[in-house]
Amino acid sequence: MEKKEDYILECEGISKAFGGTQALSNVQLHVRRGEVHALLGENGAGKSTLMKTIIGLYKADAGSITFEGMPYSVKGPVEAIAAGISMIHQELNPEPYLSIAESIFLKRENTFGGILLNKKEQNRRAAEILEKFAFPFGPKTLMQELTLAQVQMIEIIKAVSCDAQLIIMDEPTSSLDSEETEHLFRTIRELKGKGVAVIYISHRMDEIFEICDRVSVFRDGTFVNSCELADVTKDELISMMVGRNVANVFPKTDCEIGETVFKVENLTGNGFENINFEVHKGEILGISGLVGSGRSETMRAIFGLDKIKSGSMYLEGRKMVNKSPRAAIKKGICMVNEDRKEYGLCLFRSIRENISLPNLPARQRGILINQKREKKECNEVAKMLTVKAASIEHDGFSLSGGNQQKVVIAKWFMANPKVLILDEPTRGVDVGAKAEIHSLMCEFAAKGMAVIMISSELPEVMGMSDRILIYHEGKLNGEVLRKEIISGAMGQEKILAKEFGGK
Amino acid sequence: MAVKEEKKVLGIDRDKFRMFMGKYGIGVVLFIMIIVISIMEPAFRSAKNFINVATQVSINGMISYGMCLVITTGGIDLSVGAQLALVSCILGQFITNFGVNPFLACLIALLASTAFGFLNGFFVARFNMFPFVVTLSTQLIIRGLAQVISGGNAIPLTSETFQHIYSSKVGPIPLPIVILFIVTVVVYIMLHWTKFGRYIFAVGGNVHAAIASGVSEFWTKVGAYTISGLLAGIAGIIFTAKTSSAQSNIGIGYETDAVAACVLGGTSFAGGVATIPGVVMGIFIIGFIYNGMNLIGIESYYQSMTKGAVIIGAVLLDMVLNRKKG
Amino acid sequence: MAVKEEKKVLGIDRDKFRMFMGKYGIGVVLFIMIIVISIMEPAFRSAKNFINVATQVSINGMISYGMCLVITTGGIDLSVGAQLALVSCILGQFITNFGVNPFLACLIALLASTAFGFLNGFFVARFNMFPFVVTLSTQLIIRGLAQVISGGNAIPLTSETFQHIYSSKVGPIPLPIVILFIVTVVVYIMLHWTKFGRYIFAVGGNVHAAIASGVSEFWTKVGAYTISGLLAGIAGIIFTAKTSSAQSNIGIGYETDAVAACVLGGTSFAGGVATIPGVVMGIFIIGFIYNGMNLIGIESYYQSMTKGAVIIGAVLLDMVLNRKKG
Amino acid sequence: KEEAPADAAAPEPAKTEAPAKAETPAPAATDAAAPADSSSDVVADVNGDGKITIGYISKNLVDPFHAPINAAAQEIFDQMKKDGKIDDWTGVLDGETDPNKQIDRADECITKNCDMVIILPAEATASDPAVTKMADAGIHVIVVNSKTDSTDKVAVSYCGSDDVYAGELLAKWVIEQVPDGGKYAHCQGIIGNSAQIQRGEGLANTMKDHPEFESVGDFPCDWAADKAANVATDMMNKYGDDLKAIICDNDDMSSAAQRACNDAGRKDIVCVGVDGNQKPLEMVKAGEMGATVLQDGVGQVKAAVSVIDAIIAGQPFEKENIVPFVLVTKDNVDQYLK
Ligand SMILES: Nc1ncnc2c1ncn2[C@@H]1O[C@H](COP(=O)(O)OP(=O)(O)OP(=O)(O)O)[C@@H](O)[C@H]1O
Ligand SMILES: Nc1ncnc2c1ncn2[C@@H]1O[C@H](COP(=O)(O)OP(=O)(O)OP(=O)(O)O)[C@@H](O)[C@H]1O
Ligand SMILES: [Mg+2]
Ligand SMILES: [Mg+2]
Repeated sequence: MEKKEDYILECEGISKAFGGTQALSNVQLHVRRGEVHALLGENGAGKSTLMKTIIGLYKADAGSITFEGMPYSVKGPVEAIAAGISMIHQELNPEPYLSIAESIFLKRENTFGGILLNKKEQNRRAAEILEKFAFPFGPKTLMQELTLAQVQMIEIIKAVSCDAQLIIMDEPTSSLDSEETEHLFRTIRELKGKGVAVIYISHRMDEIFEICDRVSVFRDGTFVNSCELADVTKDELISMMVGRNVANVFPKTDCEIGETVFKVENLTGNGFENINFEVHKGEILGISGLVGSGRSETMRAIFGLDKIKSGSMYLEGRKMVNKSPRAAIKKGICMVNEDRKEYGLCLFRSIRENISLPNLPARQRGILINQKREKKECNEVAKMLTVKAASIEHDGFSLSGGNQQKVVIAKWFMANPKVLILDEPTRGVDVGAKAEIHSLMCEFAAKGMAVIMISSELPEVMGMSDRILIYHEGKLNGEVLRKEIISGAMGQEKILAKEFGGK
Repeated sequence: MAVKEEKKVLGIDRDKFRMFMGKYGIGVVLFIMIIVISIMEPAFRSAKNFINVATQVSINGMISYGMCLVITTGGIDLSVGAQLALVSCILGQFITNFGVNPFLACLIALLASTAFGFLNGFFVARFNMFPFVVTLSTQLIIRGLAQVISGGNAIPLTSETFQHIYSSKVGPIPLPIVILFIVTVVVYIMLHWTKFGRYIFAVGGNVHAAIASGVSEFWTKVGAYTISGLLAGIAGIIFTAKTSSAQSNIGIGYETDAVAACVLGGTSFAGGVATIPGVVMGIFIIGFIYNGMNLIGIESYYQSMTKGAVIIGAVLLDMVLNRKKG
Repeated sequence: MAVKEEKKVLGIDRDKFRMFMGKYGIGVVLFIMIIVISIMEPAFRSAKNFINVATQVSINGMISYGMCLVITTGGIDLSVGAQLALVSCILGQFITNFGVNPFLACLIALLASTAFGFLNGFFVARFNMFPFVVTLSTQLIIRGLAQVISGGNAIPLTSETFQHIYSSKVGPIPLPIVILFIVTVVVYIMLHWTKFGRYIFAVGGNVHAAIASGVSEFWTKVGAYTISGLLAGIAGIIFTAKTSSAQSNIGIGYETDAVAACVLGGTSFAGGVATIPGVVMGIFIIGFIYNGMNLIGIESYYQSMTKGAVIIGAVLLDMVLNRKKG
Repeated sequence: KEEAPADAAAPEPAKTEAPAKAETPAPAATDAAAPADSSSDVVADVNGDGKITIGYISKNLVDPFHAPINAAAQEIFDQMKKDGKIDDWTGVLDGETDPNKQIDRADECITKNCDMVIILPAEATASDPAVTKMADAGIHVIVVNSKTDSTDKVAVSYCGSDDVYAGELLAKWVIEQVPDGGKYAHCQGIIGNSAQIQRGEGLANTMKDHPEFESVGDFPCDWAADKAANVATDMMNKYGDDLKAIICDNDDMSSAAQRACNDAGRKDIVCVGVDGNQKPLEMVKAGEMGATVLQDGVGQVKAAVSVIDAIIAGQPFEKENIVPFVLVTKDNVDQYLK
């Protein structure tokens, strides 16, 4: 074993329980100075919990932490930051009404004599940092004006600007596109050069291998192993995480592609223009593009969440208008939103109620809900999608992110739609679950549904789609067929080039 | 997976316990209260007194159910007290001054209060205004209307038929209790056993998620406020039958007792969480506070303090018992 | 990136426009109001009347600033009306009955109201209870305390020194206006130019984000409620000096006018959004509603309706003017 | 403080003949305008703007007791304006039962250059600044319904009654009806309110000389009828037949309490309160309630108007017009029922 002095952070025997859920039991984590340390584990393995314990948001039930060779205990983030640890949180948390500068320097304000705010100086400093990151907005812009990805960037900027010795990044790239991710990686390398340690949590294996030096793996709240990344293969890591082998993350099955189910013509709205495409029975249509290219906007508009300016939609040959999601669902178009927290779940209601919410009309006896049937069917669906919860009567709140995502998918699975739109269906979902969700998508397609999947992860789009549409700045910029990918005619680079506007 | 199975067993047990406490934690408070008052005051224990309290709480009960629905959608209805006044004045005007049949008059009054409930919901849902602001304003408007209708006067209601709404009995049970019971059952079924109830929970829990699941925010909210208006109307009828006088200055501050009952019953101001059995207990706790204080004979200057302390104490105790946000 | 750059320019423009409307949209409402009342009633236009209104609004003004801070943290303080009564009764007891120096008595009274403000904050922040519930309960407790202190009696305050708090003038300006002005400036600086103000916005905007950034939710909330208590205390002193009488039944329902002023001033019930200049305008709109209605001589029974309609109308208009949730 | 009951004793003999006189309260007041205590040097147009403007600050607009008073004032002053007797009046200003608001309304009366103002104070002490403020501005203030602390000093006239005396009347009625004594409950108005304090004082003063009566408690009912009804049922439960009377600070409460008693088959319980609202009067008429204590509010405001008339005409007027409380029973109820 290495000498103790090598470590900047040592966590020993940490345990933490929430009510009856043992989120962490006797885990350890050792991080060296100047390294990027990956933390891997399934959804709900306890990664975020350990990180929140380190920065003092949770208090561990047992265990000790040593930071820079000194016993370390903090009451909250302020003390953690003062000690030299900052964190990018998994669940994006913008302060909607603060400006970018105010947000970055929250709790570290520039002041005159410690009392009055020096807004000018603060804005100047913020502008400087933003420029360094080539951020497209000024320091006075309100956070609520930013897109998810931009908020994520601000979170990164904020954590990096703290001059911390250790930066915790909990799934920082879950809503970034490849360009922005590259930007982040450049920053991480810079930090590394300065001797800053980074704990990097992600479910994207490729990233882990690209940027990280060492890895620790958690499973079900316990510590599994810790090793140099150079010494392991992807499959070994996955089996450590999941405790079994995941044969194939992209278990795409080919099924018969039938007649056109859904078609849009010249669809124009906020963020997209002149979109034309059709999707067939049994087809998985992948949609790729940079963040902010208007993919989500298109789908939101189709689903009735946003307004359409012009253009028309046809479902099974009949023209239709969706004024609201309600109308869309009635006609058989369903959508899993990218923003799980905002559009996915009622966190304080039970899993059962969440799953059955859009499916109640069909499960009534007279005017009453047939609760027996509801319970039975929800249980079946939850089991099928391997939602990890003690019972479906638990609140959505108590689930890990990946499991929440499964619940959201479960409700549409139950609805059995004609067209299922999935916007970033595997964001923040672990490999095992990812594979499960992917095979579910194939099952949907096999049942004759038309599946539309938006994803910012190129391997996912390429691995799962029968056909890929590529967006660039609100317009369609090309179409790629599965056979072109399989034959190798269309590689990752070519698709990327199209995303950037090339031909 | 073995671990999961284990947790599941344990989980269900804990689950059951939590559900029990969640539903009945406040029941413990209620129980303690009954015991304490019983010891301090023997007259409290009689069946007669319980019937008495049940009759007394019928007015606040109606209002509380409506309030519970509205709070569960994430709102609040401050106009209920004024609704009592409006209903009362309409009844007085129609029955006494125009000689309209009492039942018809009740129908008209209920229509009016329901319409104002609808209006509340409409403003809240259509314009996305804050419920506190909307219902604060409609409170003033509704009470103003009551004043205009009554000219500020008290109109005596001498119709025997009408007075019987409060004083007649079904067997040994006074009619207001019967009405309260029926409304309780209906609201219980509505909230816990129908689509509409689920939608209320969903809209209150996470309005965007509800919309994205095909729930109509507009109709759910409008529905909740309209029902609140209707129930306030029924409460107004009982109130008017009880005092047999129609005037515009009644019901001032009645929304607070209703809110208190809801909160004691575990209704979350954040929306999305409520149970009708809980609210029933909340209603009775409020009823017992008044009844108990009167019977024990707490000095009048201390009554207000006692009430405040009991409410905050009960909420705290309930929180401790089932560790939730109160 | 070209598109984004463009947006930036546009964005900042839109930003500035929105900030202008956000701050001054309600100003348009105020302006229209002044014009309309001026036309209808010449007496309204006099400088004397404006000084008059400014003096009148000083009480509601103090309360509104405290309310604004509390609402901005995402809460509400329903206890302010009762705080007036408590302060009044303490003053009466100490000055008239114990013969204590008026300034000392004021200090004691302020201490008491501040302590109760602290208590509100403590319960809200420490136990994570709903502000509506906590302050509803403390409202009852505080008023009860006022009743106990005063024994339910009205205590006349004959001390000239004390009465001067309301009646003396600095040059041509009555002292309450001077106090209101000072408090306005202090609160403005506190909310918009200090760290504490920033934390209030942060906690109200997104409490989790604030905590993750290291802002103390506890001290921010406790601070806001404590200041609300202190300001309610000052309002109570002015009130008592104005009426030169100490009694426990004053200030009932005063929280609603304060809430109305805040909301008119663009304070969001969702928390995290408020401006003090906006609240100043809200305070004056409420003042002009009362003053204007009485000067114009709106038929008495329509006054309540008018007030309700003006509030909801102004909020709607403001929303239309700057398209936000009201 | 000590004079209050003594003062109250004074109108008492006058009161005994009140039922006879009370049919025409307004003329009674004008009658009184002749004698000694008058001051004829009062000028009507105080501020010398050549106009006579009258102010009217109500106690509130919502209380059924005050509604007819306000309505009467509205009618009279509209008529006077039409007749050219006065140039303008403020309309009914809403005092909201709040001394603070009444002081604000006083400011507005000053702003509007009122020459004479009628005010119905919400509180004895707290509303006093409204009276003194206007008096300081030279306005002739006529205080109606109940006195403020410096009414005697600065108001040109007072037209009203004495709440302490009303409390005594309540007690006396009960003592008369229940000669053997027994237990009684007292339903209070909003605690701290002058009317509540003074009526309670009169009640306590009288009852303290009657040891055969035992109070089972004062219950804060905020003037609300249904709360009084709840107290009635609670007390019947607790004390059963021992409960003999429920005395209320107003008769909205007493009529509701009596209803609750009657419904419970306890017609024998004597419920009585102050005001003379329509509902209680009808109950008295129907024999459902024994009595109520009528306060002739409209008479009070009419007396105030006659003071204004006198000032305008430059005639002498009475500095104090006591419009007595009247105990209304089945015998005289017809005079007051609308
Ligand atoms: N505040 C909480 N209350 C109750 N249970 C919690 C809470 N936070 C986390 N948990 C539980 O603790 C366990 C670990 O959760 P955690 O968020 O640390 O997982 P994770 O490894 O970060 O997963 P993901 O990859 O999905 O983010 C989960 O079972 C989760 O349900
Ligand atoms: N609320 C908003 N206000 C202003 N502009 C917005 C808003 N939401 C999105 N946009 C803009 O609309 C465009 C399309 O964004 P959209 O979210 O559809 O992109 P996307 O391709 O779905 O990317 P993502 O991977 O983030 O989902 C972007 O230029 C974005 O900046
Ligand atoms: Mg996590
Ligand atoms: Mg998107």
